Amino acid sequence: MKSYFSELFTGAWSLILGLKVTIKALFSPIVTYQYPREKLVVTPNYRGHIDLVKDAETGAHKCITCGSCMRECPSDCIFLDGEKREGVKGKALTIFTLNFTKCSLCGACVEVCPTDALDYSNEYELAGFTREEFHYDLLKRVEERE
Amino acid sequence: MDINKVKKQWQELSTAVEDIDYAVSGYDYSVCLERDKVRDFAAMMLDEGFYLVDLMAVHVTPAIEVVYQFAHFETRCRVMARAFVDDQVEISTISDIYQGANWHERETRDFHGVVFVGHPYLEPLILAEEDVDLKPLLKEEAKLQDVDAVRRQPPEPAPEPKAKPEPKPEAKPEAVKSQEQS
Amino acid sequence: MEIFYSILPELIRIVVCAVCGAVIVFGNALVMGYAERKLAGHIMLRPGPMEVGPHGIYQLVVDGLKLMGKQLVVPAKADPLLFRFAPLLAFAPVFVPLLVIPFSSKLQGFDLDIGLLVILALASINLLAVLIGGWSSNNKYSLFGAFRAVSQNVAYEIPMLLSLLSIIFMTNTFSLKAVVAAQSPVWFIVIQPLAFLIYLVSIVAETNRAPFDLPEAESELTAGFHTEYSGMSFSLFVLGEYANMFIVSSVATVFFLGGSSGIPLPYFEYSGIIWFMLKVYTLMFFLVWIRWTYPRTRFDQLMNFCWKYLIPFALVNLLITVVMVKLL
Amino acid sequence: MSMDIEVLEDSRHHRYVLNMGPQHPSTHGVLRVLLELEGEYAMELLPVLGYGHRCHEKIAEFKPAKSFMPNTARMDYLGALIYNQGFAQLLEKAAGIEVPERVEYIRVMASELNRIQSHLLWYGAYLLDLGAFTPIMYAFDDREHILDILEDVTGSRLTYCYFRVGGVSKDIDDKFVTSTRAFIDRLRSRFPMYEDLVNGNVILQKRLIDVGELTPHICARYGITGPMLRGTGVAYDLRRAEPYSIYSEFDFEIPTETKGDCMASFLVRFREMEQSLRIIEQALDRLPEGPIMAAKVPKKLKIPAGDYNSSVEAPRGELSYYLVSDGSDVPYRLKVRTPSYSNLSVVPEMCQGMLLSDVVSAMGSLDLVIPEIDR
Repeated sequence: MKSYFSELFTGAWSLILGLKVTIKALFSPIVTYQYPREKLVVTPNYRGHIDLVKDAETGAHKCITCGSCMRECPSDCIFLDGEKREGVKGKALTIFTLNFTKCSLCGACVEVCPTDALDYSNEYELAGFTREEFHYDLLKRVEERE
Repeated sequence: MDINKVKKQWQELSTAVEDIDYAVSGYDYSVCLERDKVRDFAAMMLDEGFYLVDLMAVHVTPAIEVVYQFAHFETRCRVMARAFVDDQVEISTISDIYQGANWHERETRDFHGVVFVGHPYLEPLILAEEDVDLKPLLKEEAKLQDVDAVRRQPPEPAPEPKAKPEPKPEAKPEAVKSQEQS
Repeated sequence: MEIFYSILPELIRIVVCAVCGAVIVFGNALVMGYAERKLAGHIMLRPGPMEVGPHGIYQLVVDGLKLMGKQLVVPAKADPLLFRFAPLLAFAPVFVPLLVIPFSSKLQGFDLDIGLLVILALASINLLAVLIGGWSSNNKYSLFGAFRAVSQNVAYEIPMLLSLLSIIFMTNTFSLKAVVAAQSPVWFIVIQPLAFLIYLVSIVAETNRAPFDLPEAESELTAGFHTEYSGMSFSLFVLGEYANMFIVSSVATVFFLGGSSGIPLPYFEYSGIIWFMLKVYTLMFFLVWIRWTYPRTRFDQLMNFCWKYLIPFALVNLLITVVMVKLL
Repeated sequence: MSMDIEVLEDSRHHRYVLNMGPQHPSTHGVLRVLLELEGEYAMELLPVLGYGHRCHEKIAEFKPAKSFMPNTARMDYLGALIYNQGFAQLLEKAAGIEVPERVEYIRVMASELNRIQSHLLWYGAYLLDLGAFTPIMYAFDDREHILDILEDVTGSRLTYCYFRVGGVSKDIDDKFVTSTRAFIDRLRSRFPMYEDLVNGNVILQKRLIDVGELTPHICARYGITGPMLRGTGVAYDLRRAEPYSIYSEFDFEIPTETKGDCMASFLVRFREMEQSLRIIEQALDRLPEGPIMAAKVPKKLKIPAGDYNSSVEAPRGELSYYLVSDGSDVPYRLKVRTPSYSNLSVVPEMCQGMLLSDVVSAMGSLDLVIPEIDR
């Protein structure tokens, strides 16, 4: 009999405690952001898809077409090729594509690059209607960039 | 758990009991079993309070090797027990002793086609029903290795202590007929 | 013709009451739908609907339009007639109880002698609709929901009635107006706090809301009895639920919180209705508040709570009331 | 699948089969459970797996071992760093690479943050299973802080690929230290709120106490590890039992309960968050300076022939990688022993004769992550 009533009262008290928590929350400021209208600042360390780095001095990319990234990539999503050109040491980059649909963002390509020619972009709003939208031509992107 | 007592029991049941260096391999004992002793071994391990960590198969020649991994809740004692399947790719089940083996055996059946005799419900678990005969983890002829090739090689040049392995792994002269792709 | 003229005022009265009832039902659903989502949002530290209109106030209108535009899917093996009939049955009876509720001393459709009985009888029809809807869907989850709803509602009607009965013993009438009138010095919540608590718990179960929302328990039964319903037929169930919430809260207001009585507001003759609505919506806020606070109970625990706690307490309360009424 | 529903219903007339999943709100992903019900009592259960099978073990046999690192994060998306840790450790052991001390500290802190994050998500999702909608938002509010901290370091929010063989990919900075300290204080101050809202709640206690009781013997037979095992009173935590990394240097408790029911594993998980905070705090205090990459990590990581095992304590229990090498840089066989796989296999025995509602709460207490089961 005693436990019958004590259970009732402790139970009721625990329920009141719960109500206290939620009523406090009801009058607390909200913590969410209305996403497309308000945007959070994304950390500069965010690892988006890779991009070729634009050299501040020369205004060109730093890739020497060694192909390490292509070999290192576990998912075979990088393809690059170059050709021999007059006046350029080694090979000049002619094509550098990233198939982002297969990329797992592991960062192996960035780390293996001997000239630090690759870096992560900060883009995170990635949505598209076709797979082809995610086949990036990085060479074109670096040329178009400011 | 008295490890010496347990080891004695292992020796009775198995063909070889090997002490392994935990710092290098991550487990303590390796036990090689005849396939008809697997059930006795499992029953003995359950009596001693071991739990079944994992059950898997490795495709090597001469036959597929089934590896049972046990560990103990109270003391650090991680055991790998190995047994080869017979010509019919069969081995007896331990799923009535360790019920947790039930799904592991079904999975091994999926991936390697090992038939666990006496299993109550040996149907595809991870793979779809139509892939019964797929056996995806069986090696193709070119990649298949002999069982000795995947065993730990004795250090050849100088008998170094195993606890402090050479930090340069390439330096170790492993006479392995490796046919890996580059 | 003379007969016509003699019943004309009565006819007009019926039409006006029906229109008012419809306005209350739909208006209440809009208000509650919005309030519930907004309150739930703020309890969870998020803003709730924000996109359609300032602070999302048109959200419910948009939702209503969307639901109306949706296809009414009838599952292949469902009973098509009953499947379509169930939402109507859930929704139609909610108008009648509104006629007998005294919103203020003057605002009342009909002051029936059996006012309470009308409300209780018609409120129970909703249960039948849930059963028919769940059964005719030909879905095991729906069927579970329906079964749970029936046993839960039947069980919880007993403490609910017993708690109201103790008021009835004190007032000797089923007329809601008379019950309100009987609370002129003190509200019955002061005299009968236990009955009020029992009634409050029972109406949570009666309206199938969390923590007693077992008939629709989405984590167990996906959506319970309305798993297979889509579009307007689904929203009729929701409308019915909100209307039922309104009715049971009104009954609580009438029986325990003094109905429309309150301090008369200056310059406004019908201040009663404001007090009445304030009390009703306070109770409904409480229902929303507990819904977003507690986990769901288990079925046997729900029944145990009813039989082990609510009914004994209600009976004891009734007994004490009867003795006191006889003595005083 | 192979259990024919019609036949089953025919043969036992009074029973019928309820198909729960693969799309069911409380199976947390693509798990399917066939329940044979009598009334609302589940008399027999048959989990059906494999909807999310992605051939991870097969993939591992086709590329250099260290390229498998991103795959580990995809197995258990909630404990990605701990899966990273296990795999990195496996290769370091096998190739004999010494890891700098700072790396170990960073790994421990990141792993423990990851563990708290996983437990917080479980906490919210479990209460969602039990019908409480609000706690998940509070838990996510806290979890968001961890994700922000880890995003700043690792660059991703969920499927981290942060650890490398021999080190980590990026060093931590002062921002990490300050924001982690701030988070520790914040979460500590939130625990009483959780206690009030959830843990003490009578409805929750009634739902969890005496539901799905396990014993250490059942755990041994099924290979159940992690908080469920600790709920039965066995203080078995691989961070203590087989101290890997630098866990032996930290002072922390292994929370245990004795009853082995859902409430026990619930409380164990809840208290583990507190203990993880303690570990992080100690690691922050002692964080040494140093390199974040081992000095000599060969580019082509050849693994000496033999077999290697690496076991770590994942949020859900014991995670073991077993690698068989033939001496090349590509694993000959890699087997991943995932905790949820063994934990879920107890369901047919644990849930027998339970009410449907209890099946939901018992399965929720397993803290299932289906991709880790299907691999």
